[in-house]
Amino acid sequence: MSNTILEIKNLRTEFLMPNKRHLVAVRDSSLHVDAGEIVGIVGESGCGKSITAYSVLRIVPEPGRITAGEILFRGEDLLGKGPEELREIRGKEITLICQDPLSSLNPVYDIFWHFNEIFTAHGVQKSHAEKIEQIVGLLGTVGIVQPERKLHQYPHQFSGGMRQRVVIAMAMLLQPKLIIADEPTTALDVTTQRAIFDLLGGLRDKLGISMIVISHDLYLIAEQCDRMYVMYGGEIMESGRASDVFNHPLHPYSAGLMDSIPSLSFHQEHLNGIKGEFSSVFEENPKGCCFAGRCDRVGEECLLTRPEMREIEEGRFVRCLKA
Amino acid sequence: MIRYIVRRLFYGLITIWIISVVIFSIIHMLPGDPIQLMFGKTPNPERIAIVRSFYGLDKPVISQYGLWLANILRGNFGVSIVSGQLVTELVLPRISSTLLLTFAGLLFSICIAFPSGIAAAVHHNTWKDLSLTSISLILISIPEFWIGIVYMMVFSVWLGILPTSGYVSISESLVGFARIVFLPALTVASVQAAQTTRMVRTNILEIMRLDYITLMRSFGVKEKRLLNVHVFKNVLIPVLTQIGMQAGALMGGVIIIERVFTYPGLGLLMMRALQDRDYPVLQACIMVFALVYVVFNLIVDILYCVINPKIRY
Amino acid sequence: MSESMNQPIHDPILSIKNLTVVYKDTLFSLKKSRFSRPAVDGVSLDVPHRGTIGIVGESGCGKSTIAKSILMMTEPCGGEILFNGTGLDSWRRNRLAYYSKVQMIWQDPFSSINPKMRIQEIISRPLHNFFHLSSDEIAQRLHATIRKVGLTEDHLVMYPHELSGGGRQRVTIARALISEPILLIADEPTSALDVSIQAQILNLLKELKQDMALSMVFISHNISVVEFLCDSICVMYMGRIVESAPREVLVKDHRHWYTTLLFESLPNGPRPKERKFKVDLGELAVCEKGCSFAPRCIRAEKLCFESSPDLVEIGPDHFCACHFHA
Amino acid sequence: MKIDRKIDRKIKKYINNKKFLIGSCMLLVMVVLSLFAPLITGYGYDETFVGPALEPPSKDYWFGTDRLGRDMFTRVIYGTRISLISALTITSICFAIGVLLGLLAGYYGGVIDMFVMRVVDIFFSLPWVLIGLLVVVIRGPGLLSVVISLSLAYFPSFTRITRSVVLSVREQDFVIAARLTGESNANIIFRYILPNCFSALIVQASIIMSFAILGEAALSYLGYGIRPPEPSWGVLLQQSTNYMWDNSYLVILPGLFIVFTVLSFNFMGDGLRDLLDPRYKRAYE
Repeated sequence: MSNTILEIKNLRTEFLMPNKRHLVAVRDSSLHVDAGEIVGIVGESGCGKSITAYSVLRIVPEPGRITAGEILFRGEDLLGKGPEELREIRGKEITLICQDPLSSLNPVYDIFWHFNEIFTAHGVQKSHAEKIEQIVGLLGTVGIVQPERKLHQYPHQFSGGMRQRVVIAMAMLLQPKLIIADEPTTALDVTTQRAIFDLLGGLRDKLGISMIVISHDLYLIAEQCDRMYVMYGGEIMESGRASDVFNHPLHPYSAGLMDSIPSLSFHQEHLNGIKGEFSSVFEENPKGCCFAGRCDRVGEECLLTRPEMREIEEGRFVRCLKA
Repeated sequence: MIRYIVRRLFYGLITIWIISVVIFSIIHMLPGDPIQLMFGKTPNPERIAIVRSFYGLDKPVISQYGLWLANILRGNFGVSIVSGQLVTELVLPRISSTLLLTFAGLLFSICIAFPSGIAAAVHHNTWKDLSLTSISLILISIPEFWIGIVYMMVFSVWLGILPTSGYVSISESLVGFARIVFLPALTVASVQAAQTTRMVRTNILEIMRLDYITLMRSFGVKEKRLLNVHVFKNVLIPVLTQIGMQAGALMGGVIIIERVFTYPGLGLLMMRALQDRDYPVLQACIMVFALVYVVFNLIVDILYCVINPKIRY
Repeated sequence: MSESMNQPIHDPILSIKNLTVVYKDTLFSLKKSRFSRPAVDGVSLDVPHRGTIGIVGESGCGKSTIAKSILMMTEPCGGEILFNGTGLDSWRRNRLAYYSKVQMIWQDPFSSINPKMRIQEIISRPLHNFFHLSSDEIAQRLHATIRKVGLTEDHLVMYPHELSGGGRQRVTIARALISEPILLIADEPTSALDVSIQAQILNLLKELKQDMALSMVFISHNISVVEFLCDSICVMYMGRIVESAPREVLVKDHRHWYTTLLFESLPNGPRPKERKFKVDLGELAVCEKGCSFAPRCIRAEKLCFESSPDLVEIGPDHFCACHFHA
Repeated sequence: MKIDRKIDRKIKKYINNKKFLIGSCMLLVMVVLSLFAPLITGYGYDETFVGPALEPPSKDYWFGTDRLGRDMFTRVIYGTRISLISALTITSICFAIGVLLGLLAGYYGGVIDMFVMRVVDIFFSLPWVLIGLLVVVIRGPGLLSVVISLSLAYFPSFTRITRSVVLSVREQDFVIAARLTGESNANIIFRYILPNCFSALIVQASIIMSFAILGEAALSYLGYGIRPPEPSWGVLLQQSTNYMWDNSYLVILPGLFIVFTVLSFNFMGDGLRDLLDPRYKRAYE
């Protein structure tokens, strides 16, 4: 496809622990993002969704390492790039929005400084007045009232929602092609979450920026995204158009996830969730499906063969032997 | 910010006040009457009584304390029992020499500690880090007085390039003073630098892991700039606090080092006063040390305010 | 003491009347006091015997303060709380008896149990403190309780760090239930858990509520969770109840604009929905005199900024504090 | 079985930490030396003229002999006893006082906290040499003076650490939960709060051990601490300084011995910090 912005092929990210054990955080995962598309990754904690995002920007925290796969950004492999080339892509072409807005701004510098750092990092030559004008405009767009007065305030003077807006404005500054939002609203209230997503959706419509949105909230991803990926235990379990996955989940994990959330449209007496808990031990080469222990459709073959990603219909993939 | 500094100032004053009470009561609890000591073995009761009232020692304790405190506040620390000189005259020149030594040591240590702490953090888990941390670990395990002696042996005895003792005041000859102060300051700096290096290193590593650094890295800020600008100012906050807290230990080190090098500072004066039971001098020295500590911490607090916007606003 | 313990169960089991809580600045606090706004401002609610009341609201709306007041961890400035017909002031003299009847579950299963104690000790401590039981009886009740919450004997000798979040939350539930309380306060018990674990815990709470004849106050920011578990729901905003109604009524026919906003804000899957609200918070302004929601309300008129609406009954058991609830 | 394996894993964790392993081995050497001092050397520590005076190190006199012909090695390893015992005493006293005050200040807060912290600040602000000096002024030099003055100088660090841990632990839900399960204040302090302070305190204790050794040596060196003929390290160095021009070994070898001992505690402290301090653990989670 010519309009594919980002394509991840068979990514594998491992953590080399001090006791020589390897924890595989992301295994054999492929995903792609088209121009102007919002792609969602949904999964529970420890499923590797954030590490996937960090892998794209190659900022996986120590001692993590990308050990296999390709990350193609507009056809170029990011894994083959040197640190300087990579640095120029970060912040200019691909940007990140972190999970916790309270800790994502440097407490000892003011708001203007944060924006200015991005200008400096990418060698943008502009006069001070021009910079201020652009930043004020941007802050206005993300819904900050009286931005020119806020410019020289410090992060601790802002509420969580406001800080997240500042981060979004920073992510927008150099008009990137792709924004990765890692649980952008988890730490925020419901109404603030709605406001932030209205903002993000609006930006996509206006500027055509592609986005990867990561969340544990299936409803949110289904509502906000065009396509979605469901991750479990470091693997992508299912992918397809958001409405398809939501309305007709193929993988027992996606189905169970769906049943775990109480619905408001009718009152339930019991939630048909998923039994058991995810054990965070990542084996290097697991035998069988990593969901087998919690699956109610599990068969003997599930414990013996590791399922591969299969295309069920066009653009609809599932990693399950039984689907 | 002003609230904060006023509060710290208030705490500092309380500290000084309580120290004054402690010193006063200790000196009054002491066995051995200093006045009697003055007169040796043949006491003359009448003269003792005269001297006693001259020093105000015949009044009730509270009013003695009031008198004493009022005198101190006026800068009058009394007269040395041994030499009969004004205590202020004895103490004042010593203050400057001790302060010069302390700040020379501190400056040395900061100049060594920050680069090496940063280097250790940057090359985290490599041989550079390992050797820097090992050196600093060894240095903090060395007694200050012993490292002073070793320096003296190396530089003065074996190499013979620096004097072992003696004193040249800074106004007489800058070079002469520098030659005198170099070894003591180096000794102060060695231990201090080792501690600060470790502090800088751990704090950098800690802050490097925080979200806001990751975020700025994801925006393409250069690693060097992340370290020198983004991390650095945040590192200063805890490091300054800890340097401030160690001021007491630092001055303790200075006192010993003055003894090792027979450097004519407050510490040496204080020890001599202790030997001679020259209490007015002793009191004055201790008060000056307490004052220096409080002022030192006040400076740290002000710097802290300048760096940390959370307090400034 | 034995009198109050052996009293027949009073209905409503818990009754909060006009509760007001204001947090005072501590004497030497550095911060200047910005808000003198009460954390809880004249809240009244009743928890019927075996009933479950849900309290919904965003952070800082005072819902946790209500939990703290019920558990005597803050001193209310005004109003009173009656448990089983007796005011908390008299219960204060007999805390142990009170806590054996009223227990709590916390939000964060990682910080709400002592990491240095074995699970069996964590769960059985209340028995040691509340009752004089023989060690056999304690062991018996311990085993009965852990079975109820879905833990096994193997868990008993473990330390908390060997358990996952869901397992820990089961431990806190066991600790709360071992003294067989009649009222359980749950302060966001599932918001720190993964969705699949949340479902398990919610099912568990629902079963336990039935089996043990529990009354419950369930506090959450998540309406769908509250809807699943509770019989009636109170919506709080800035320290006040703005709407309260039985579950079905609140879901189908909410009248307060803040409740509407909460429902509108919920992500609802891929079904596109016509939205009444465009949420834009701007800065959260505080309205001094009038309705505290007025600065964010699309229906706000002059009246809303001038006088604060009272909570009035607009249907059977349906209360709403809005000038324009119709 | 299961528990055995758990303990096994715990021991292995400690052995795997190189700093802790090195530190404890070094300390073990020192402890063995001081315990079996009479077996290791044939000389008494105060036996004069076992050899010629001021003899450089040799096969018979490993560290040489001093002015009175006493074997320096014997004196140094007997000095280890004094040093370790006094350091241990000082650390225990500091631990007891410091932790108790820290618990009180942190748990009860308010006026108690204000008062305790002022006192602690004052002891913290006085240089430890000064405290030593004041104690010597009152009760003359000696081992007890060293113990008193260094205890006064170092207990504040325990108080500060305990207090700060208590303040953070106190706000955690499990302490509030404990109150709801009917625990008394004493139970909350000793069963809930104290066990959670321990890891920080153990690290601090090993650091204070090293400080106490250094402090004892320094005070004895200044003549405020242990007096000759007791072979404290400070005393040895004090006596040796006069000979540093011609007999540098008298200064260097005992000094290295001190460094070795202190280093063992610092290594252990660092290792323990890596093992116990939650801030370090987080790096791998």
